[in-house]
Order: sequence, then structure tokens, then C-alpha cells
Amino acid sequence: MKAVNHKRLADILQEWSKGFKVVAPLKIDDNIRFKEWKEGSEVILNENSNIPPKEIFFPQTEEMYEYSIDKENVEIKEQVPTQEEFIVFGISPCDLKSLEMLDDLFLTKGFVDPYYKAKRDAAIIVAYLCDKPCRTCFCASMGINYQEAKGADIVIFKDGEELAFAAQSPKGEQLLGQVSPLLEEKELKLPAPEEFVLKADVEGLAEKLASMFEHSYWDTAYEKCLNCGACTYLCPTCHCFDINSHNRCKQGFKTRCWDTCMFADYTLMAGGHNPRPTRKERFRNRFLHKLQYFPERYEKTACVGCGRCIKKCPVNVDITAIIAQLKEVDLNG
Amino acid sequence: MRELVDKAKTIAKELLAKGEVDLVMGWEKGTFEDKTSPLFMRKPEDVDKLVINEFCFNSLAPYLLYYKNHQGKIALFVKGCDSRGVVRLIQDEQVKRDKIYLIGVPCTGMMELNHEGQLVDAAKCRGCTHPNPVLYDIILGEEVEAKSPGERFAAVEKETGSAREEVWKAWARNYDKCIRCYACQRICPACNCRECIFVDQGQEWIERRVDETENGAYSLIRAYHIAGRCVECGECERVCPVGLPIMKLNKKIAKDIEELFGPYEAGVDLEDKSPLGHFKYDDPEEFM
Amino acid sequence: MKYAYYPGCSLESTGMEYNLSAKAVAKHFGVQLEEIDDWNCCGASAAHSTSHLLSIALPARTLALAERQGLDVAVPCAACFNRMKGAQIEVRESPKMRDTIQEVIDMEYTAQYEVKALLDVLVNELGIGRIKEAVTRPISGLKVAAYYGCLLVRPPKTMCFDDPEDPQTMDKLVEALGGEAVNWSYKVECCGAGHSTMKPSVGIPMIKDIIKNAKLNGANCFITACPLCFLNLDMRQAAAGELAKDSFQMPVFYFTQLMGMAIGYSPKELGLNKHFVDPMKLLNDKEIFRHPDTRREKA
Amino acid sequence: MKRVGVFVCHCGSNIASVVDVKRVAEAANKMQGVAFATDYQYMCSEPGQDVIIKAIKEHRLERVVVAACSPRLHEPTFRKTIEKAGLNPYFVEMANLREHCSWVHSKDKEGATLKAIDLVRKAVSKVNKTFPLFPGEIPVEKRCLIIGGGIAGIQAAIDVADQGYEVVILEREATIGGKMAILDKTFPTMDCSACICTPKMVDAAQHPNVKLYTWSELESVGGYVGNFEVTIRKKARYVDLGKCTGCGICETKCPKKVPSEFDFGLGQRPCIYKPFPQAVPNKPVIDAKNCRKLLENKCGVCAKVCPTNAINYEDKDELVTEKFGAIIMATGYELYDWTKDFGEYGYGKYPDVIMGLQFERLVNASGPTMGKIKRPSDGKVPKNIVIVKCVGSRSTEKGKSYCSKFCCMYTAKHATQILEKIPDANVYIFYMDVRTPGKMYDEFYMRTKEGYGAIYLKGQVSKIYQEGESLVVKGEDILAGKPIQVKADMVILATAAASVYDAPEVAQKVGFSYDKDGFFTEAHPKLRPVETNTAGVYLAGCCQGPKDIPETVSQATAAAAKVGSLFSKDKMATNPMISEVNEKLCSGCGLCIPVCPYKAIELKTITERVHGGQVQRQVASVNAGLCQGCGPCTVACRSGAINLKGFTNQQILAEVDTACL
Amino acid sequence: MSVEQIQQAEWTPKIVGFCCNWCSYAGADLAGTSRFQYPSNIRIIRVPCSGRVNPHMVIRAFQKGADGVLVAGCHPGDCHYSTGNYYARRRMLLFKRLLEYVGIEPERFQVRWISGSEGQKFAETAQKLTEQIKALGPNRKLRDVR
Repeated sequence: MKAVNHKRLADILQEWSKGFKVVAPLKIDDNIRFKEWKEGSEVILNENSNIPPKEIFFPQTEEMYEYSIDKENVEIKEQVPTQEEFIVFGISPCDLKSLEMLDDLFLTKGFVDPYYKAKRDAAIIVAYLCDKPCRTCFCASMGINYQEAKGADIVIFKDGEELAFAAQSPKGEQLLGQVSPLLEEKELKLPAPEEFVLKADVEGLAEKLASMFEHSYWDTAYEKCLNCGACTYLCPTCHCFDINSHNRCKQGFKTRCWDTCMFADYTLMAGGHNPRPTRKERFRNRFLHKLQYFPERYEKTACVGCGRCIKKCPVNVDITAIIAQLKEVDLNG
Repeated sequence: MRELVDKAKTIAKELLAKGEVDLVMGWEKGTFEDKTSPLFMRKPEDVDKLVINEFCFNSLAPYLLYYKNHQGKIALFVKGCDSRGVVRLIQDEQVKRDKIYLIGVPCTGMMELNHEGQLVDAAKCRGCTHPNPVLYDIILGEEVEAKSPGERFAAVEKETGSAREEVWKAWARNYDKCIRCYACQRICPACNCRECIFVDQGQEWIERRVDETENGAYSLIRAYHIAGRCVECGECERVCPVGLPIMKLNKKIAKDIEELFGPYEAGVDLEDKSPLGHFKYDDPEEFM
Repeated sequence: MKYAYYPGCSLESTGMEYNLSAKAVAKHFGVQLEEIDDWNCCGASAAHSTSHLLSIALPARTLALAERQGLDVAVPCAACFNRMKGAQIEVRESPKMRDTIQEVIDMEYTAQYEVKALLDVLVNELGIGRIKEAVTRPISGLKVAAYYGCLLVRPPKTMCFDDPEDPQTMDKLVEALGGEAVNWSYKVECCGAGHSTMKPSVGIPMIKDIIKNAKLNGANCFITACPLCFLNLDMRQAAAGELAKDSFQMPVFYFTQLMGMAIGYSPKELGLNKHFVDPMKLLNDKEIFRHPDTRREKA
Repeated sequence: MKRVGVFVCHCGSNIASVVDVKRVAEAANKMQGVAFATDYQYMCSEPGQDVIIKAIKEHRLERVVVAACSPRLHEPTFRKTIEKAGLNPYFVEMANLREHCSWVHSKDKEGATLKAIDLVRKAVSKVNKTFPLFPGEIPVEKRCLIIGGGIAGIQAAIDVADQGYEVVILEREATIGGKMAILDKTFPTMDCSACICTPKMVDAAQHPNVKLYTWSELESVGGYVGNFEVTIRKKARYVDLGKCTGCGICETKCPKKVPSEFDFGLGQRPCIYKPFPQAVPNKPVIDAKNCRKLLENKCGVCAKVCPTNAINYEDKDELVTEKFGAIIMATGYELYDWTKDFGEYGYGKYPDVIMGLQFERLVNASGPTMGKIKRPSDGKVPKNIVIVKCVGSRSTEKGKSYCSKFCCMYTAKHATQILEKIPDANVYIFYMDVRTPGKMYDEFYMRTKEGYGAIYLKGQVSKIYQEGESLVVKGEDILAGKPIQVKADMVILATAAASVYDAPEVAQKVGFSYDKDGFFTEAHPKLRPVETNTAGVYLAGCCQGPKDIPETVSQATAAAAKVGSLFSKDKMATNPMISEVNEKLCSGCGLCIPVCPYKAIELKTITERVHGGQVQRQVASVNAGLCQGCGPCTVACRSGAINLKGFTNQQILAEVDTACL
Repeated sequence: MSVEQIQQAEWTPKIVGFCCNWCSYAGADLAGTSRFQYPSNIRIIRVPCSGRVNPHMVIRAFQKGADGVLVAGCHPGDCHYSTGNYYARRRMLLFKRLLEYVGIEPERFQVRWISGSEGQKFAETAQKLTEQIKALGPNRKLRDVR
């Protein structure tokens, strides 16, 4: 198996960055964000990035087109995305899984989002298999094996001091080829899988929720939620956005920005009506979307168990706990 | 602090049993040992879940905003900083004193896990001047000494005129991190607008765009909006998912208020006037 | 009470009886006067008309020395007091002036200590009450014209210890000592000071007016807190008399002398024998000394 | 986007000679939302305004930008113009191309032109965000309160009353008449003051529209223009005005005499008294501070002798509250108390050193000396009299920095009066300057000097002191350049005219501003001299600054005219550019309340439907009558719930955005 | 236009001046009627009172491309609305210090009292401000580079 001492990872990235833009989870102050790798920047593996890699393909703010108005005639400059191949390095299995869901959303059912597609197609995925789960992880419960990375072009895992590289696609082969001088053949294997602290059982939950929209459970469950957007913005699968225009007198441009069902103006209509007027409806929407609507539409629970929301929620709203409670709810009660 | 829990439970149970209040806000154990989560108790038996420990970080004061139309009386547990938040809300006419029952918790300071996974004094408690509630109907146990009141403004470092460019770069980096989830604003007792101008774009104050300029405007204006009203509880900084040094700005303003307009701590005295709500004819004019 | 004491040039010469009596009275009341070591002339009446800086620097040097002693300063002579207070205030108010002065006198001077007129100290600080108690020989029969002169209470903004137009400190004192303070109009007029030597034609009439008005209002003697005033009223009284065709015979006292005799000092201890206009006649008429010198007995 | 019309004015050559107006118009034409742009010689001229009106019609313009001079000059003009064309008058914005551009950048034509274009763009962006504004209406209570019953108050009262409106005169003394009633004669005509003042007093009192509240004080003032709520304290007078006939027996019988205030202590009065014989109302009051009955329950003579038993020792203060539409301040002046500052003049311990007003009583036929000039100390007739001017006036050291204005004339008057009554007298007048602007004034002064032979000495008095029976006045004659000394039998000080001791307090009660000397501040020193910054409150007489009688009277009449125009309508229009609360956004935090200088904001409770249920909550509300449209409240409001119409956040932000393009 | 482009182009500072209607705006008018000359960089925004100026508007100016901002009002005691400028003073004091704290040059944001009779002072202020900003160069901070 191809391997290199983890201390020499930089050399590999250096080599790759000659041909490609390499995006990797970098340490920025005490944050981890997926940003372009440059010589000297520090890569952090085996720890969730603060903001999930969805921001690579679906940035928080994305320009769609410019326009300029001259009296009656309006001119629109589409910013048709063209993207050269680039490397996404060090994405973890759960985040990788989240891309499948974004793919479902942005590329299937007859809707193809050019902005997403361009980046997605151009991306060469180098996944990193976690050494061991963190305490907030529960990907296993979401049917993810943290020791495999389907759909990645290359997988990496760590064994002692060594990083093991395995190509999973021609693109991957070719990429490894580039750095073969740096790699040597070694006999490496994955560490034994570990138990998870947190668990969640979503078996049959979607069906149950279908009949729970009006259930009294929601009347109190939401109470602690402050309706900040942390959980949704940090969620690798959340994908709501709205479109904003930015006028500068005669010209301007449109952007698409992340939106969140937690905010008061989410789905607020021009007339002032809001189908989700209070914290309760917004809270309910977040979980129904993840656990019912999305599964119904794409046969997937919109959660990959990365645990970011649990880690960062100001008031410790814990999705695994919510799931557990939902399971216990007595529908007749 | 843990020793207070039994007394706390009896009081909460009594209040509910006697029907003096129909809701008690407290904390329950969270996902992990070092986490707690707000607990809303309506029946005496709910009270069993109540915990009081060095992880009861978050102030329950902001929740009062959601119960403005609540008919009955509400009881809540308040640490020193939380009680200042309540005072703030009363001063801002958001809560009526007689509609709430405050159970004071003398606070020996919060603990949090650092990167190495050890328990250390929580950052938000540094320089705390009021570990004991400033306003309460009943208090659990003896009042305690403030640990490091002298460090109230420790977060504010000297203005470095020469290295101004560096100073700005540092802030610009922060603005680049901010994702405008507004956790800082939602947890803040001074942020009690019905609709935040940063959420409601109808007013054209700000654009949704997340970038240096908009985030910069957000951070500065938010700091200014709570100028003279920030109770220095440090919650905004604690809850920030990308760890921005939000309190630096708030403390800076608090410090300037003391320097320019005389000693002042927000949310300590119900009678205090907000520094921006009045003036002296001989206020300083350093900008002249 | 402890003060740095600045006698000034006059009290070493023409005004030695002032010095004498001042020290005696202070001692009696337990007010310690610590003479400033190596003091210099305050520059009065001359310096300020030649160079402003000089007029500040001269007193400033002495005050700087006093500051080393860490004491407030008590000044008997009205002129010296006027100069010193002026200097102290200017240094206090202008950092620029402070720097210049410190450079000129080559000493540190922060003007943190007060400058007080001896009169202020011995009457207001001490308190009329304590003085009354101490009186063993009331000066009854003395109709005293309290003469403050022009420097002691002016300019009011700087001196600020008594009313500039109708000061009362010495009047109160006289009453306390058992005498009668007459109400008269020349309390704060100028005595002509330097003129009476340089230009008697100007100076003498001024003295005359003062004595005349005092007499007119029924006074039989003067009390003053300024050696220069004393000198003019006492030494030049004869000359003024000729001008007025009236041998005034109005003895002049330093307030400390009156205090001294009232609390039992002997005429000699107070230098009463050093006057031009002999005070003893009046004092004997009024039998001030019928009571024994209590001081001597004690001694 | 509204259809905006831009009109660029040449202002003759004022703008056009620097700014390329044609280019500005062309640029404007390209701007977003601009439907029409042109330039013209004089936009403010009749034809210029027609250009605008025509364009509005032809091009269906919805908003107008006039690029011309300062809005402070012509905004009202162009509002009227577009109103004529059927637009809301507030749909016009002005770009200041003259004061802020052509005149200040005349050497930089290119820069000026570019700036002009920016200014126009700025105005366009603002006017685009303008909403129609409509003046509100508030009812006007057509009653006028006049505070102070001196000649100013009396004149104003008569003039307002003659216009057919109800007037109330509030006077703290027992009679109206004020200072003028004290005076003996008036310069320069030398006619008897009482003879012209007292008839007016009677006119006022007898006028069907005038009500007198003498012996009364102002307690509090609430409300706002057109709707003031005033509470008045009617002090206990112990005499029933209804029963009392003013026969005066009580006065003659009262056993206790005290110094008369009216005569400044030169004469005596009983403890039940009329300030002076012609007092209006001509009925006495009991001086509670001295009356033995009221103090120690002895005496009671007045009650016994009163034929109509009008005496009521049980009388109490009474509070009455009435509504008024306007208030005229006519609280007058008082003489500055020289005795606390002027030690050199003896702190008032010499009886023969007196003030001008005291002399008025000395020389007055109805005064304590029956008009014989006798000096207070021993009643001797003074031969040598010194008058000292500017005592406490025009001084940075003591007293007041201002000139008291009428002293020059009354000292001249006093001199002539002395020299007429005591022909062989010598009158010496020490002065800084002699200021005699006014009809026949300087002639009067000259006559005093040359005709009567008063001796004017230019110089100040350094000292006055008693010497035997007479006073010695030491001073300086700067024209002769030598010190001089005058032996005088009496000295008259022309002391400064100062504001009444409690003027600031009164101003605060009514709610307008006053200056460092306690005189009331007019809204504009030149153009609004009888108004205050508080709508509906006007000024008359010396409360605004020292004045002589003719000036006082004309100002009083002016104030009355102002009141008349206010009362001429049943409702008055309010400025529509005031704050307005968006109740949806308002959280009722009340942070806007303390910053409002007009107390125009208060919290009110509203009921609203919130998904199903009804809830009540507090929100701020602005009183359109009180709000003056300054706007600090809008900044105190974090959520932008309170906004200033005509200067909304959105308008200003739009301006900022375009100004920065 | 991005900051870089501006620099290549012949750069002249953009200055936004908030002037209260009664004093400072009148002062600017007087500068005009008295023909006092000053650079054409300043754009005056008329507000009723300095107390009307919201710090957010200052930020906005910097965002949208101002290189300097001036807030001018009546001298203390002269406020047409009697107290507006006193509140403005407190607000601006705090806010100015805040801006400096995050590294914005003090010269860029200035507050002045200019009365209706101080045309000269207005002209001088505009002159000086422009020079100071020229010396500093274009403002990047808080700037909307999009």
C-alpha cells in the first residue's frame, strides 16, 4: 500500500498544488475551515471543520449575475460558472456523505443547479478516514462507516506515523502517480473501529413523523431553542438559501445566500404573512425537514451524524436526544 | 455550587406546588457532563431534572422575551450576570418586575473544557464584578467573593496607533470568519428588539451578503447598539460558533463609558440611566 | 500647626518688632514657625516692574526650598505674601510656566503647598475663639483703625482670604482682644509705599489722608499686618502731621503686637520701644499694663 | 422607481459661470429614474416655476429635484410650485449647487461640475424614497395668558383683547403696573409716568376680554402650542375682593408700619396695604409676614374697622388650572443688587448712596418725601449730587457684561429733575460712554448738559466713603487725565438692569431657553425677535433684555399681533416632518423617551392580534403637537422603529450610498 | 470600482459631511455667500440636527466608498432643538473611539461644532479634512470592494 510519513504530507500537497488548486481543512486561528492550501498552511485532519465543506460547492454567499440599468433598457451579465479541476483534500466520510444529499438536491429530479454542478464536477475528492470518532459523532447511527469513503477518488487513513493512500478511481490513480516518488510501499491497516458515545435510531421515524405535524410534542420541545442559525449554517446537509439583490444606483448584482428556517424572515411573504410565525413552527420545520421531508423525497435522512450542531448549539439542543424523544412519543397520547 | 441544588429544588417545587408561579426556568444536564441545557418546569415532578453546577452557562434572562404575553408569574434562576440581564430587560420595559420571581444563585464561576480537554475557568467569567445576583426575591446560600474583578477590562488591549494596519487586519480576519448566525444576538439580553435590523432587510440597513464589509458593519453596529446596555455576561462570545472576540468591543465601549462619562455598570441598578440616554453639559470633547 | 516661615527682608530690619512679636505669639499658641533655610528676597515692589519672569522666579526659589521642607508657608509681610501667592498660583495654573521656572531656579517646584498670610494663620486658622480664651489683658480703650493696605487682600482672585473692599480679619481680632475696631474708609487705600522715599510730594499726602480719616472716625491707633505700611504710618507720621497741621499722635501696631500684649507679653518682648510714635503714652492712659506680664511670671 | 424631473438653475451667472449646467442636465437625464431634465436661467422666477409646472404635466413627473441654491432659501418656494402642479409639496428635493458648489469651487470648474452632478444624483436618490407628507391639525384654544402685568403685559393684553380674544394677566404683585408705575417721569418728553401708565392699567382691568390674576404665581405649564394647560397659584390675600370696596380705612387704621417695597424702603406702609394709591385692583392685601393677627393672633384691627367685613384671616392659597392657546412672557426686569459686589461703594452701608429707582420715589410727588428731594440719612436737601453710571453694567469683573441700555437716558433725566427742583445744586455724572440713540434722545442729553449744566465726567468711580456728614467720591477724569475727588451729599448709582431672580425657573416651567444672564432667548435675534423656540410662547419687554418703554410697548404689540395670527385659525397646521413610530417594529423599550427635548414621546398600550389570540403591548407614540422633528430619537431606536418623516433612515442612507458612488 | 482601480485612476478623496440644518449647513451656506474657497471633495448631507446622525450612517459611508466622514452640528448650548447635539456628542465620542479601536484612522471620522456664522470655519474644516485624507490615501477598511 502506498504510504508516506504524515510529517511529509506538506510535500505531497505542495506537489499537487503545482497542477491544481488544493482545498483542505486549514487551521485559521482556532478555526478549521476548508480554504485553499498554500505552502506553510497547517492541515487539520481527524477533526470536524467549523464550517462543513458544503461551503466549497455551495458558498454562503454566491454571486449569480450582474445587471445594469440605463433608462428603460436593462442589461444582465450572467456569471456562468466555469471551474477548472481542483482537489478537495481531507474531507471526512460523514461530510463526503453530505455531498450525496446536496447532489440529490442540486442535480436530480430534473433540476440542475449550474453553480453547484460546475464546482462539483471539477472536484477531485481526497477523503480522510477518521482515526477515531469524536464524542459528538454519531455517523454510525446514520448508516455511515467512518472507515470507508465511497465516491472519493482517493482515500487516506493514518496508521501510526504513516499516512496510507489508496486510489478509488482513475483520476485518483493519476493523482497518486504524480506524487509516487514521494510514496513508498508499506503494509498498513486501519485501526479497529471504535464504539460511539452518541446513538440515534431513525428506523421508521419518517413514517411516524408524517402523522406528527400537529402533535403536542412540538408545543414544548422547541422551548429552549433561541432561533439562532448556528445549527443550520454548520450543518453539512442544510441547504436553504434565498436570493438577494444588491443595488448600487444604476447597477447591481444578485447573490444567493444561505438562509435558515430558524430566522424570523424565513419564508416571510411580501404581504407580511409567515407560515412559520413562531419558534415552534421553525423548530419543527428543522427536524421534519431532516427526518421526514428529505427522506420522503430522496430516501435519505438529512443528517450525517457529524455532531456539529450538538457541539455548537448555544443551549445544547441535541438532535440525538430529539430523535430519541420522537421515537418514544405515543401517537395516541 | 452543586451543593445549592437541593435547596433550589425545594424552592422550585414549592413555587409550583403553591401555584405562586406556573413556570420555573432552570437548567438540566446536557448531552455530556460538562454541558447543561435550559429546563422549563411546569409541574413539581419536572423539578427532579434540575441541576445547578459550574456548567450552567447560559443566562435564562433572554427567554423572558418569549413570555411577554404570559399570563402567570414566572420564576427563574439567576447568577450574577443573569440577574443583570434581567435588570436590563426591566429597564428596557420588556419585563415587569412583578411578573417574575428571581431565585438568586451566588456563582463561583463557570468551568469549560479547553483544547487539551481539561476543565478550566470559563473565559466568560474573567473579570466578573458581580458573581452574586444584583436583584432577586430569594437567594440560595451565602454570597461569594468576585474572583478577578480587577480584570474587568483585561480583554481590551491598548490602542496601538502605530500598528493600526495590523489591528485592522486582525479584525478583518474575524469578519471573514463570521457566518452571521446571530447566535450572539439571540442570546443577548440587551438585544431585545422585536425585529433585529440585521435580520429584517426591509429597512436597507444591511445586506445578507456575508463578507468583510457587511460582517464588519454588523459587528461594530451591534456593539454600538448595546453600548451602555451590555451587561458584560460574555454569552455572545461563548456561543459564537467560530470563536470571535466579541466581548473585546463590548468591553472597550464599557471602558470608554467609564473614562468619558464616569463610573457605570449596566444592569446593576434599576434606577441607573443609560449613558446614551442622558448627558452632561460639560461632557468631554476630545474630538474637537 | 507647623509652617515654613518666611520673614522676608523687612522683618530682619525695619520690621524686626513684627518678627519679634510674631514669633512670640506663635510660640504662645503652639504654632511652629520653621524658618525657611537659605531664603531670598521676594522681589517685591521692584522685580515685577522690571521682569515678569524674575518676579515669579524669585519667590518661586524660596517656595521650592519650603517645598523640600514639605510644609505650607506662612508669610508675615503683606508684600512678600502678595508676591509669593502670585508666583505659586501662576506656577500651579500653567504647566508651561512651571517648566520655565524649574529650569530658571534649577530646582523642582510643583506649587503643591499653600502660601498663607501670617494674619490668616494666626487669626482664621487659630480661630477667634482660642484667641479670646487666651486674653489676660484686654486692650479695652483702644479704638483701633485696622489698616490692611493695598497688597494684603488684593487682587482678590489670588489672595482670596478676606473681602478686598471691606476686610474684617483684623477688625474681628481687635474685638476679640477687647478693643474697639472703628469703622473707617481707608482700610485698603495705598499708603504710598515706595513713593514716600522717592517722591515724598506724592507719598506724604497719601499717608496724611489715611491718618486723617482714621482720626476723623474716632480711632486712637492703627493696627497693620505690613511692615511697609507700618513704616509709612509710623516713621512718616510727623511729616504727614505737618502737612495736616495736626500732630496726629496715632501709634501704629502690628497685629501681633496687640495680640502679644493682650495675652500678657511685656512691651519689651514685643519691641514696643522701637516705635517712632511712642505707643506707651496711649497704652498707659488706657492702663493696658495694669495687669502684670503674665508671661514673665510663667517664665 | 418614480418619474423624477431635474431642473438645473443657472442663477444668472452665479452657478452657470462655474458649473457647466448643460452638462449637469445631460448627466441628470441619464440617471436612473429621471424622466426629464433641463436647465433654466432663474428657476425661482415666475417663468422658471412655470417651466417646472409645465414639465410636471407634460412628462407626468412624480418627483422633482431643483438644482439651484440652498434649500434654506427656496425650498418653501418650490414646494408651493409643485403643489400648484398637483404634487405633494414634499415631493421636491433641492441640490445646493450655489452655496455648496459654484460659489466655493469657483477656481475648479471641472471639480465643481462633477460635484454638481453628484449632488443632483444624491437628491434624485433621496426624492425617490420620499413619501407624501400631510400637515396635521391641532385645535387652538383662543385664550392668551400673559405672565407679568407691567407695561409690556398690559399693552399686550389690551392689544390681544382688542382683537376679540380672551386674555388673562398673571401678576405676582398685588397690583399691575410694574416698574413703570414706580417711575416719576419718562424721558425724553418728561411727562408724568403715572399719568400715562395708570389709565392703561385701568383700561386693561376694565376690558371685557381681560381677566386679572394679581397676587398670583405661575405653578406649572403643560401641553403645547394651542393647548397649554396652566396651573396658577392665587396667593392668599386675606381680603375678599368681592366685598372690599377699596375704601382704605383698614390701611389708615393698621397699627404696624413696615418699610414699603414700592418705595424701596424709603417710605413706610401698613401691614394691610395697596402698593400705591392708584393700584389696580384698588384693593389691599395683608402682608402675612408682618401682620400681627396672622403672626401672633393679636390686633385684628382691620377686620374690626372694615365696613364690608371683607377681611378673612382664614384665606388660603388657591390653585386654578386653565387652558390657553398662547403665552406671552412679560416678566420684566429687576435692578441688579450692587450691594453684594461693590465694597468700594460701601456695600450699601451709606444711607445716602441710592439706586436710580429709589431716586424715582424720592422725586415722585406721591413718594415718601412728597416729591421733595431729601437725602435719606437726615432729610437734608442735597446740594452736591453725584450720579455713577454703569454700576454692574458693561463689566467683566463684577456684575453684568452687557449694556443696560436705558441708564444713560434716565441719568440725564434725573440730572434735569434735580437741577429743576434744586437750581443751585451741582450734579456730577461719572460715565464710561453716553449712549443716546433714539428719537429726541441725544437732544435731551445735550439739553441736560448745556441747558441745565449737569457736569459729565468721563471716568469710573474707584471709591465712595463717608467723611463726616458728606460722602467722598473718588474717581478719575480720563479726559483731564487726573484723579478727582468730589464731596457729595448724595450719590445715585445707575445700577444694571438684570433679569428677575427666578426668570430661569419660570422659563423652565414654561419650557423655553434663556441666556447666561437669565434673559429669555428669542427664536431668532433678527427675524423672530418676539418668538421663543417653543411654539406658542412669545416675548415682550425686558424679560428678553433691557429696553426702554417705547421699545417695550412696541414689542408687546408685536407679540400680541403674533398671538392674533395664531388665533386667526380654529385649527393650526403642524409640521409634517416629525417622528413617526412603526408599531410593528417598536418593542416599547422607551429608549427614545429621555432623548426627546420636547417630551413628545410616551409609551401607549396597543392591542393586536397575534395568531389567534389578542395581546396587549406597549409601543412609543409621538405627540404631533409637541414633536419638532429634530430626530435624536431615531438614533436612540436600535430597531429603526421610530423614523423621521422627510429625513427617514432610508432617505439618508440612499443619499450616503449615492454620495459615495 | 475596486480600491485598486481607484488607485490607478487619478484618485481624489470622497468625503461625506453630515451637517445639521440650523448651524453647520447654514455655516456651509455662509462659506458660499462669503465665497470662501475649499476643495470640491466634500458632499454635504443635510440633517435636521447632529442628533439625527446615526453611527450606522457613518459606517455605511465607509462601506460604500467614503474616504472620510464629517459630522457637524451646533456648538453645545446653541442647538436649535436645545439638546440634540449633546446626545450626538456622547454617541460620536464612543463611536469614534470604537472605530479607532478596530484600526480606522482617527482622521477619517471627525466631528466638529460649526455655527451658522462660522463660514470661515466650515471652509477651513473642509480644507483641512481633505488634506488629511489625501495624506492617508484611499480607505480600504470596511470598504465594500464588490
